[in-house]
Amino acid sequence: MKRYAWLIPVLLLALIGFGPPLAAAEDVIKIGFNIELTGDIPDVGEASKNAAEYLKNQINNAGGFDVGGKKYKLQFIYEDNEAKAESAVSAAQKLITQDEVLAIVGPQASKQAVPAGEAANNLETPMISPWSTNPNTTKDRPYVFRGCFLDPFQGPVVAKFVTEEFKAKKAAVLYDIASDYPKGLAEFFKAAFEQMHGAGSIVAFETFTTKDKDFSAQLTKIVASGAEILFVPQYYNEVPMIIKQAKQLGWTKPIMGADAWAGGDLMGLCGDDCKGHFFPAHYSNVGAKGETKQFIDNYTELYKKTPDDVAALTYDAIGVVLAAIKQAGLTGKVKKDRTAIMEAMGKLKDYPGITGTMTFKPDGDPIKCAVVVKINNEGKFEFYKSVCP
Amino acid sequence: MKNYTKPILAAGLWAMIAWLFLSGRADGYWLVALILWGGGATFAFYGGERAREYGFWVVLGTLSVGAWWLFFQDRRMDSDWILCIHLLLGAMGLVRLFGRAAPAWNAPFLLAVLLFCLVWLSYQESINVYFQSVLMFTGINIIMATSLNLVNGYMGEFNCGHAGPMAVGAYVSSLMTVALFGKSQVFGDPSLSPALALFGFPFCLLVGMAAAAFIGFLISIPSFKTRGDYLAIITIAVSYIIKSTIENMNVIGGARGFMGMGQVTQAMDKAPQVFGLKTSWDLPWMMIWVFLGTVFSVWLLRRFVTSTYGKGIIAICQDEIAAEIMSVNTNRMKIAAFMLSSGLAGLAGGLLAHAIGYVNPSTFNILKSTEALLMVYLGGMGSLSGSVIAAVLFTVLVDALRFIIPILNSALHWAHLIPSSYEVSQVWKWVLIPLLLVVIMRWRPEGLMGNRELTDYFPGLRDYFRFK
Amino acid sequence: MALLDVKDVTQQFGGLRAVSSFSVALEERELVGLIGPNGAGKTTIFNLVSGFYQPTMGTIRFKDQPTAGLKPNHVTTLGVSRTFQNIRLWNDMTVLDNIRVAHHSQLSYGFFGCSFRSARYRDQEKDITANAMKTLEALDLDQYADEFPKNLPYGTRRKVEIARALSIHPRLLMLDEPAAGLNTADLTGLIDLIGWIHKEFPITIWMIEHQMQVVMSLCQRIQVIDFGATIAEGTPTEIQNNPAVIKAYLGDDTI
Amino acid sequence: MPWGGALLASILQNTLNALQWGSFYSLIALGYCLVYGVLLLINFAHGDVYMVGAYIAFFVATFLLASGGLPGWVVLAVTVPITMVLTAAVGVTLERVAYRPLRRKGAHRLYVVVTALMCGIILENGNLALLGAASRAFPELVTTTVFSLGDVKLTNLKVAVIVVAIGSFLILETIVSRTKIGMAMRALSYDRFALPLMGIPPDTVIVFTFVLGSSFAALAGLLFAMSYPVLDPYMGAMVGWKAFIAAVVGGIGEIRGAFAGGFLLGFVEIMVAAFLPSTFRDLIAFTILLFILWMKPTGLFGVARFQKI
Repeated sequence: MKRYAWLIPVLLLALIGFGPPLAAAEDVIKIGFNIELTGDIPDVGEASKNAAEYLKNQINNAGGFDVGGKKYKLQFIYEDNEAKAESAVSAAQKLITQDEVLAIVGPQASKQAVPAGEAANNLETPMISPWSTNPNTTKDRPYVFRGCFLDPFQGPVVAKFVTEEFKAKKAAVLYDIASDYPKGLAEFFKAAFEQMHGAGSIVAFETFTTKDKDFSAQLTKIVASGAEILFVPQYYNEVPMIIKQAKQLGWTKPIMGADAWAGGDLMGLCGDDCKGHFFPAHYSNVGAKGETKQFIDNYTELYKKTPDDVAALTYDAIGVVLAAIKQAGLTGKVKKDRTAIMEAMGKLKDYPGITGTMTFKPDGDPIKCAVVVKINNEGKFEFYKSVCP
Repeated sequence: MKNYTKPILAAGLWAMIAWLFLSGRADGYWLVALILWGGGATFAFYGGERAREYGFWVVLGTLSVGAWWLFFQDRRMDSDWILCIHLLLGAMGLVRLFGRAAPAWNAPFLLAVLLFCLVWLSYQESINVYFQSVLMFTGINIIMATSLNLVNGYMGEFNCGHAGPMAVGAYVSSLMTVALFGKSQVFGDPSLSPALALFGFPFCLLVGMAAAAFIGFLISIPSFKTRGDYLAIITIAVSYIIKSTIENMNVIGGARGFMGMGQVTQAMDKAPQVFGLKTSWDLPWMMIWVFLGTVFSVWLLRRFVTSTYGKGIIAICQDEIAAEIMSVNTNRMKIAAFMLSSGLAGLAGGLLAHAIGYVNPSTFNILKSTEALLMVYLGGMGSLSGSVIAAVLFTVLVDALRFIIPILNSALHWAHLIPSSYEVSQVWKWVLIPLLLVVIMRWRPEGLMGNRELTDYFPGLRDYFRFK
Repeated sequence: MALLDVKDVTQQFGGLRAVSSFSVALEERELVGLIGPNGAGKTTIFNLVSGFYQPTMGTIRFKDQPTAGLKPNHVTTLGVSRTFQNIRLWNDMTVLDNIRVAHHSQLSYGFFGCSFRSARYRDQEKDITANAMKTLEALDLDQYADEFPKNLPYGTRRKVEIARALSIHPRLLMLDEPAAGLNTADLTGLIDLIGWIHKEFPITIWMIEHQMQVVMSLCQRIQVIDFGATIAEGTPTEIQNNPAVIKAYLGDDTI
Repeated sequence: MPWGGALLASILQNTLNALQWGSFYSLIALGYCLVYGVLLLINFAHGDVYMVGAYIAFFVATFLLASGGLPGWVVLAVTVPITMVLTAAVGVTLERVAYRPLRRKGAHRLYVVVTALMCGIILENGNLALLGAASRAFPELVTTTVFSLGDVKLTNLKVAVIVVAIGSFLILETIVSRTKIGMAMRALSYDRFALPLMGIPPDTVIVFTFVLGSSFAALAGLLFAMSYPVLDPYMGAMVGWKAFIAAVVGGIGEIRGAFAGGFLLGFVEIMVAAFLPSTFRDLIAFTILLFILWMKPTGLFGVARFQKI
């Protein structure tokens, strides 16, 4: 009988080939999510999913999304990219060719967003990354957009802010060399700061590697360097350790963060140590008004935590996609619709998002303001200053 | 078992034919063909010795000829899948009938038909881009696992830094293709016409392989003195050093990664224009290269380990002192094994970089090496077919769980086995896969295949491919 | 000119002097025994000759060529072959493969030869296989060609190891305790086998052995060592009556 | 550039940093080394056992803080033994469920190693799947006090970590070299088959080894959580690999080797980051380790086992 054992896989293969084609429901808008549910930064994936679920339930409970007088139900498909570049590509390809989504939201981190953008652009599907600040994500890719400001914008914002606010002339930077986002931001900050104060004004430019926990050697160097300000463009889960260790090694001067500080539960991890420091953010969740406040309140009630930047940006990114769909209309032909959505998205003017109004530049980046927030004594991110390009 | 397999297989076959007919997927001609096929199969199942030997294959062979004829006549195809399955079965039948005349050509012939089927199906978009990428990752994982098996299985060392040479191969070949055929910030305009990309690509892969093989050479030098766990550390350290070096090279993107290979793979489509043949063919070239690379790797490794020369490393594994005293030049064999293994890892890396269109040093972290280790030991140390099977199983499983976990989640919710507030997420994938391996290890502590090959378990397969 | 000429060889392992100024000269086609109590340094001498250790002092010449600095596989190529005290076959390779791999240093095709299956590759593989089968047939082992050594009885494994050593046509065959672990019936077979090999092949045999029956009935000349140094040398009968040998084996009862 | 007194202060400060950082490597490396010494098994799950230890400590400590209103130091004193016992149970479970069946079936050593690797991944992702993605902050049980000696800063925690690491080493060294069960452990590593013939049940010895290794991993996890108070499921992976490297560089299977190797790795990493461009830290650190292994192929304290021919 073993002679015919090969027949079993052949038959299975045949069955796959003859399998029923996926029934395409008529009145559904499919949007794919290529997000980091596992891997290094699972919080980020979770926040994106929460925001998306919130928005989906809101619209679907109200009867659906209205395009050209017809109500469509939203269907969101969440794919995990394991925070890996190659998984992000195959997740994007699966969403586009297998699930036939109209547009993709995510990936969030640049390491995944850059390669996934390539795949989406090649397959002519609009993709919007809510949180990726690396210029390469959208560069030369008409189909790829982003929902936030860029590192080349954020770096100078920080440099300008520390100069004006703390009168700092010497700065130190501590960043993760093995990660795309901190490295890029550290370099943009360095360039901007040195332009203002001359070469050598960055007195310590120290690095570590992803998943490191001990920064004492670098911090010892920074403390001894005489810097007036420490810039830490790191993710929320590394910041508390850096700040604690800096304090233990005798650092008393201000610490400046980056937008990734707000990517997770920073205050829950950091406690009192983080209070009084500043960082640029996409929005501030204290003192918000109108739709922003409504979103924050509902989200907090639903998931028992305040929405971070990722959640707010994802919410906006989906909003942008939906606005573009509304403008472009739907023909039912996926390929044609995708191109129409892409074109509509590029033409979007002053979209009123909860993180500010957005207009896309031709390369798919939005013109957006940054907010510098201060962590106040209650551990809330308080609006401090708004910086617009 | 023996009594039930035949009826089940036959029933399955007929059910499929009936379903094809009822669902209107098979028109008149194909219905006749399918009934002949099913009849032949049933005949072969229940016929006597002679029928089993020939009848089945004669029917399939005729069918296959018919399929080919139709294909070239008027392309009357209801489904590309039917065509391809017939082609494959027909090819197997032909090999079975006439293959003994020139056994060396059986495997190449079957592989050529398989490649044709894959290309045809992708060209017709019967398999979509996602499925194609899964196929490519499967091929790349096969190269990765089989090449690691040479050192970890056949030579019995514990190399846990296989991602290191992969990274080198990936970067070197990507830098070359982009410099030669693509526009980039680093190199500016292409130095050769992008139309030549198709022909230049294998050359670039070879250079990447050579660079990775050089890393293998460096690792092999300490292996003269150092063995076992100490050597394991050396391999880990080398892969860390490689990763860290790339991260520090800002010119090629550092931690930000390097890209631009996408335009090169797209440029390959324009290749026929070089001969003045303007075609509109959009062949999945990357898939073809991955397929060829996979076949090349397994072929090369198989030839190596079946020759007396290559068996020297098996001797080193089983008794190094005896090998040394009984005439094996152990140092030279270690160099050969490490260079071959790393070189093929470099090939896998180069293909991966071009299949994704992007490389990043953290893709080649310790987790990548762990995946390679998983595949080798799941398949069995010293079994090439074991590594191939394990690589296919692993890759397919990783992507199949994308579909299975949501189903599992709704099933569990439906049965109220888990609270409604908890969702079974994709995280469980990385619990289930290692768990499966642990369970398989309990069941077969020597891996799926042990150190034997597929043909040892199924001698009938020797009709289709031989390894020697 | 002696085939193997070992002169004043000393081997030092840290503070331990395993072999001290040991000398021997083996002529062509001799059958010589090397005996001594446990730990006397016999196997160390074999390891020195086969190139596994480099002597601290002294010279070893084989076919009038110094072997200092040569790796073991090189020494094997010169024509020195050996067996081991505790059988060292490659257990997961068939008997035939075991013998084929022993031809490793004679291969002239390299990596590319084996990947492209060059003409030289095919010729050599054919020659090697033919030669291996011939050796197996000569030793009446051909029915085990496709077996794994781990599945064979102990006596047969010994024989396979001797076949492996013999297959590469050595000039000097060193047998390290070939009779260890054999039962009486196997022992007679072994004595016949070694005698037959010595008669049939143009070969010098040098043998370490504890079984006096084997040594006395086979060897033309016996050398006795203790603590790494030669204490007696001569024909079997001379050795049997040598008081120094008796002292080394049975202890000094005068103390 | 720091010169003179500043340089001295910087060296002293970094030495202290390195001692603290090396302590963690040492504590984890000791666990690798114990299991390796007895079973010749690289227990790759060890780094994750240590992560589990940190999480258990977190849950025990928060529970005690929430329920009793006890002062911090009492909570700490109660948490330490509970964590050690619970983590030891995890370690022993791994041994019983995953490794022992393989050993009984006579699997190749490397299959057990790969099984251990898989168990580590299961622990990491199982934690992520069950407890969710959010990182956790370890409660501050003892107020951190910063002592200043000139420019050199020292905290009570730092001192405690270093003292505990050295103490653990001394305890383990005594257990292995002076006690009866330690003798059995060493005997087992030499001959697994002779031990039962001497009337010692090998499984008891193995379980004891895992208890010992896992409970010290728990101690390391607890101290780590106190020093670097952000817990995430992957925290053990990287530290685990590096501690394994440290154990091997020290000479795997040798308690002294693991201890010295851990501190060595800590020193190399910190000093490279402190006095050379920190960008090249991994590069230089691993090159130094490679060089050490090149000079001494069996590690600092390892002895090549003589193979009789």
